[in-house]
Amino acid sequence: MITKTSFQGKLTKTKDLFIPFVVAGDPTPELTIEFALRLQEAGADVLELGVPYSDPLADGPTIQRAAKRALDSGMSLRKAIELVPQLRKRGVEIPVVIFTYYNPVMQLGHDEFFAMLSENGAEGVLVPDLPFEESEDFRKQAEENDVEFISLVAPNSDQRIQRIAEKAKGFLYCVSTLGVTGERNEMSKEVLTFIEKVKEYSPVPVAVGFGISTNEHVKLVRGHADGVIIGSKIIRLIENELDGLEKEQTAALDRFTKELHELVK
Amino acid sequence: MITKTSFQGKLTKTKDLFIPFVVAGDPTPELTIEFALRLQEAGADVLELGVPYSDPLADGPTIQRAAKRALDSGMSLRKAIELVPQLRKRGVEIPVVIFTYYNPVMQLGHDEFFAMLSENGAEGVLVPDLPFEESEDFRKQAEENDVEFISLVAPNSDQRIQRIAEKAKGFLYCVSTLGVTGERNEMSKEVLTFIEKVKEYSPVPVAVGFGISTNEHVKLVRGHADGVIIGSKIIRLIENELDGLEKEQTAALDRFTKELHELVK
Amino acid sequence: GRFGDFGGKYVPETLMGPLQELEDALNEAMDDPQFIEEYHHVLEEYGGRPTALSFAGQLTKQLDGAKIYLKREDLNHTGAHKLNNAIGQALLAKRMGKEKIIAETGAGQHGVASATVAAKFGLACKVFMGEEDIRRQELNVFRMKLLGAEVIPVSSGNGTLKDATNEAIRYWVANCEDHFYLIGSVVGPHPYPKMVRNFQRVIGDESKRQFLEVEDRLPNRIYACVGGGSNAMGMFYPFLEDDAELVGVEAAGKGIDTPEHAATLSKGTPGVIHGSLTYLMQDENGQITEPYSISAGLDYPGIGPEHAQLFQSKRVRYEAVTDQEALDALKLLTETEGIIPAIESAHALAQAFKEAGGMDKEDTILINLSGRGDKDMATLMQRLEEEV
Amino acid sequence: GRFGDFGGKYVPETLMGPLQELEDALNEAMDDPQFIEEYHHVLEEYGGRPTALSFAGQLTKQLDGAKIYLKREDLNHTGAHKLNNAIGQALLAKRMGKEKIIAETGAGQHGVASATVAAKFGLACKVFMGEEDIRRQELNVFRMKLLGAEVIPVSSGNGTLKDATNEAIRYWVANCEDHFYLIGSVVGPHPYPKMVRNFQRVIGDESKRQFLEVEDRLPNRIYACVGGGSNAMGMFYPFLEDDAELVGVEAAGKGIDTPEHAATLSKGTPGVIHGSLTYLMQDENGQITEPYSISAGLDYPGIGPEHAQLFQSKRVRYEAVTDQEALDALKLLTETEGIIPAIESAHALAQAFKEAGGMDKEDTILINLSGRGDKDMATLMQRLEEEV
Repeated sequence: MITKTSFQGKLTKTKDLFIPFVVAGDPTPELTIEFALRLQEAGADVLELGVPYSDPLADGPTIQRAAKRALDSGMSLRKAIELVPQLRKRGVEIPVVIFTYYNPVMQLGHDEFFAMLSENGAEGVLVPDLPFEESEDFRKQAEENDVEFISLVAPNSDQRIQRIAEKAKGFLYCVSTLGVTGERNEMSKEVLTFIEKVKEYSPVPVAVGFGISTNEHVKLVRGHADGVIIGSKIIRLIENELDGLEKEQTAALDRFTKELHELVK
Repeated sequence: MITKTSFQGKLTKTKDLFIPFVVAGDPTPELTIEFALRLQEAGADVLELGVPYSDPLADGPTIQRAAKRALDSGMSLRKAIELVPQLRKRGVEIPVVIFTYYNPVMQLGHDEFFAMLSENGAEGVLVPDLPFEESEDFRKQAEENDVEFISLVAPNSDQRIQRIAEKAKGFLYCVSTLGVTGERNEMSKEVLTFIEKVKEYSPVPVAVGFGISTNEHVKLVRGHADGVIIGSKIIRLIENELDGLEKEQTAALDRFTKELHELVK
Repeated sequence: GRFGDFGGKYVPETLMGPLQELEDALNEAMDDPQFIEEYHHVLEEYGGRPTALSFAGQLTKQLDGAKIYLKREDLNHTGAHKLNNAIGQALLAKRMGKEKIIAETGAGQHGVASATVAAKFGLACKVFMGEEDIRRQELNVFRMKLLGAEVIPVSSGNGTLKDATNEAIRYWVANCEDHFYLIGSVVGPHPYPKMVRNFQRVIGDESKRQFLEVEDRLPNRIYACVGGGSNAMGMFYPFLEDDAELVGVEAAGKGIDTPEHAATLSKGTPGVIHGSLTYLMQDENGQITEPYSISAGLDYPGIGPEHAQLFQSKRVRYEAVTDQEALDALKLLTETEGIIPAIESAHALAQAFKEAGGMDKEDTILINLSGRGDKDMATLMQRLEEEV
Repeated sequence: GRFGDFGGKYVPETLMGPLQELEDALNEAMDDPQFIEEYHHVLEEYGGRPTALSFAGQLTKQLDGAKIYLKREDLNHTGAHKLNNAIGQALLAKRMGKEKIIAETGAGQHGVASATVAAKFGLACKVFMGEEDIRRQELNVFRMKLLGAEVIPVSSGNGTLKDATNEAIRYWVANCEDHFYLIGSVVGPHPYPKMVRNFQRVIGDESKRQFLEVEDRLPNRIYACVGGGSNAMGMFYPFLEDDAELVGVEAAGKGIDTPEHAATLSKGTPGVIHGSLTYLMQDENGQITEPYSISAGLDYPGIGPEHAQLFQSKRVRYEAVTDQEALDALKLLTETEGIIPAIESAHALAQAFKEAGGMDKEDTILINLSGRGDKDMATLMQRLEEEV
């Protein structure tokens, strides 16, 4: 079904995608760049760059903590977008998706927002609280600006799945389970049926996120979906090194990389 | 108007009556006898022997305190009546009026109560919360037992004054002022008009009580009424000697006597 | 001024005049349709009447017996039936030209009701309250002050309701010319018990009408708690001539076989308290004793003289319920119906709950929910914190 | 799902299904006369409606201007208008077959209302409450537990209402299949603002009928306080097509020129909060900021989207009143009318009192007294103890 490349041609793969999520500025903007490099090294195909928000409705405690650390470091939507050229400069080549709640975008203004994305070279955008029905104008503007607007479908999206999937751009974010982001012990079997259904309609790769936190999960999902999105687990790996990062950065980053490889091997 | 002697013939005087009030058992039964003797010595014509009560509605703080001391010393209605023969034995010859709230009398029973009065030789009874309208049977029984039932009239008794006064026995207790018992600085001039009115109807001496606390009050009232009733002030004189009574009883009693003479001279 | 052997005016002579004045004014007022209309108007427009009659469906199901209805006096302004009476007496005070009212209070509910009507009708208000109660009921003291009332601490006796009442009466004796004494229950000298009952019978009158509307018959049994007894008299009075079985519930405190209870009819004897001949708790010398109940509103050593008569004539059955039984009933009502009752009212509930299961499913029970439990939260937290 | 530019469903995809399910069920229910009848039956038989419309005679006299009437939502069971909505949603939850409800609460009033209806209708109830609020509102926490609800402490953010709401939404996302989220105000994603307004419009509908009965005309001005804005929407909605001037009163806290206020319309800007596009308090980066008001019920950084529309269209005038002005108004009402209002409601009073004197004596004012002040006693004691 997958017919075309995306992200301004930068994503050519349509299988076995690894899409990690980090929060810009967690714990500092500089370290976000380091993590991005390690993630790319570990095979990341797209980077979700999260913008920290005061009221992250869709996120569990792990990402809430990361957002708090990032806000404390002074991060904002504007600064997160401006981090993209710095990522490029340091060698991050994979497409970057700006992940942000809607309110900061609204305050910036749609025009300014898309102008900034273009100017700074971000290839995609994901707004977790801007569902299909509320996003028509926004999607149009994204398309006009050649920015991929990432849509989400959930197990209870029901008859809306087709509608959402058919219009998907970049990749389709398949929420594996009801609930907020966060690690989970079990992946339900039903999620596989759900993925199959989504794939029927999606013109773009179907990536699965929410709760993917072990190598077993990764392997299970890979067998059915076109990609995995990993957020909370990666943030937890970062969190584990927070002390280390202050003392011996390289060693800490190496430990992070090792754990990361274990996760996505 | 005053036509007959009363209190089983023991009160022959009908003018210049001095009627003190003490609480039986304040601070001890033994001392009550001592005080009674001193009062008689100072010219008392009738002794009001108060029975301490838990809820003395008509009394101010001074008599409330006395009642508490007396209750603490184990006093009761029965014991108060039984104190009368002891008073006699020690030389108290003036008529004794048992002053008691109604509830203890009710618990003892009217028959038993009057039998005890007769047996112990108390000549009168005053029940401050048994007004004229509630006391018909009780008054009848008092009369049958040759016990003087002391009635009260107040400045606001209005048209009831005549009715009450006409049936008065022993002496008529004229409440000088609205309020509970207790010392007061001023005696109102209106009280004198009120006394005159009461005297018109009363077949027995009219004595004035409530608030009489200085020699000036005493002299003022004497000029118009047939007698004065002094309660709180006397209890206060006792109260002043409470410490002294424990250490040097005779000296304390002498001080009490001296003050008493000043009061009623 | 009598209910059979009970009632009367056992007061100092100085109060006989004011009581007569009150009685005359009361009789005149109760015969004046305009007064009655104003009284009902204020109850409705200000107090929130009629109060609801609620069917307790979940509770009925759980107890699996008679159908249980609740008369919702907790929905009155200020949270209890006390306001009905306070409104009536305040209107009467105004009619009599008295610009100052005095009131006694124990836990503070009647004090708050009195301070409320005083504010509403522009009257000065002094509330007598025992020092011990002031300490225990800090919030209600503040509430009264906020309403503009002066709270007079009473240190005599044990500093509780009985003493506050004594002191209020004493103050009234001295100031009866321009003060109206607003008694909070069906106690005190005539005409208070009758007056307060008449200002509370709106509870029973309304209940009767509402019950007939819903059930097209009268309840088989009616329960009300009894301290002084005003909510019970108000509820029972309009049903006295009917077939309904009436049950008054006293506070058994820690048990009527212990010294710590307030079960005046169950364990007391006739005597005189606060100007009225009735049942009371006293020792062998006729000294009034201090009652005990977890409920500050039932913690009174006397009882309205009309209850004494209804007890003697057996028209009303009186039962006693312990602290623990009342608390259990409070919890049950809260969990099944979402209504936190006053601990006073929970006594009536407890007795009804004991009996409901043994009754036929076609039978009906009416319980007077005399007040809401908000005022009891501190007590409940202390007693129930570990259980919830 | 829009009120002009405002409203909408700005929620994670996972909630779109549940919101549609809710909307379908709601539409069906509101078209079902039996549902409407049951809702009104419970409001009356259980909640105590209709609430009184009280003429504030003493107050009118003192302010010497327009005639002041109070809509007495304080007389509702549990003490505020919150119950109207909780009853409506609980009935809907039952109709949808959801046996578990969740609710957010700040000061605890909506939590208590939710726990109350949960008990009444036999539903399980989880109340999300910020840790800081739990500490400040110990009594309401206990009350909810007594009613059988589980209180879930929320430590994210500052541990206040905003965070409790976030957490309730998050919990709902994960448990939407068998849980009904009972939102306490006219906020949140569509259809909540409309649903809650419809469950609260009984305030305005009743007021209109009652006012016409008494005055044979409509009020010139109507005041209501606005936090999330449910009591105001409920009051205003039936009057939107009429001539009455409508005034919504926000909390100016320590002053709208200080950073400590909760005047969302006066000082906020459009944005998205809790799933709805509306006015809110935020910084230049679009991060939501923490509001402040002495009143825990007005202490919310957003406002119902319908208010945003009414603000934009100027159909409603919005004013802001400081803590101190609200406290002064609270005292004045208490002293003149014997009604201690909630501090929330005192904001509406304060604005009305400012304006009443300047109005014609033939003019009339209607103020929505959204709740009673009992819950605020601790705050009032702290602030007013020295003054009373």
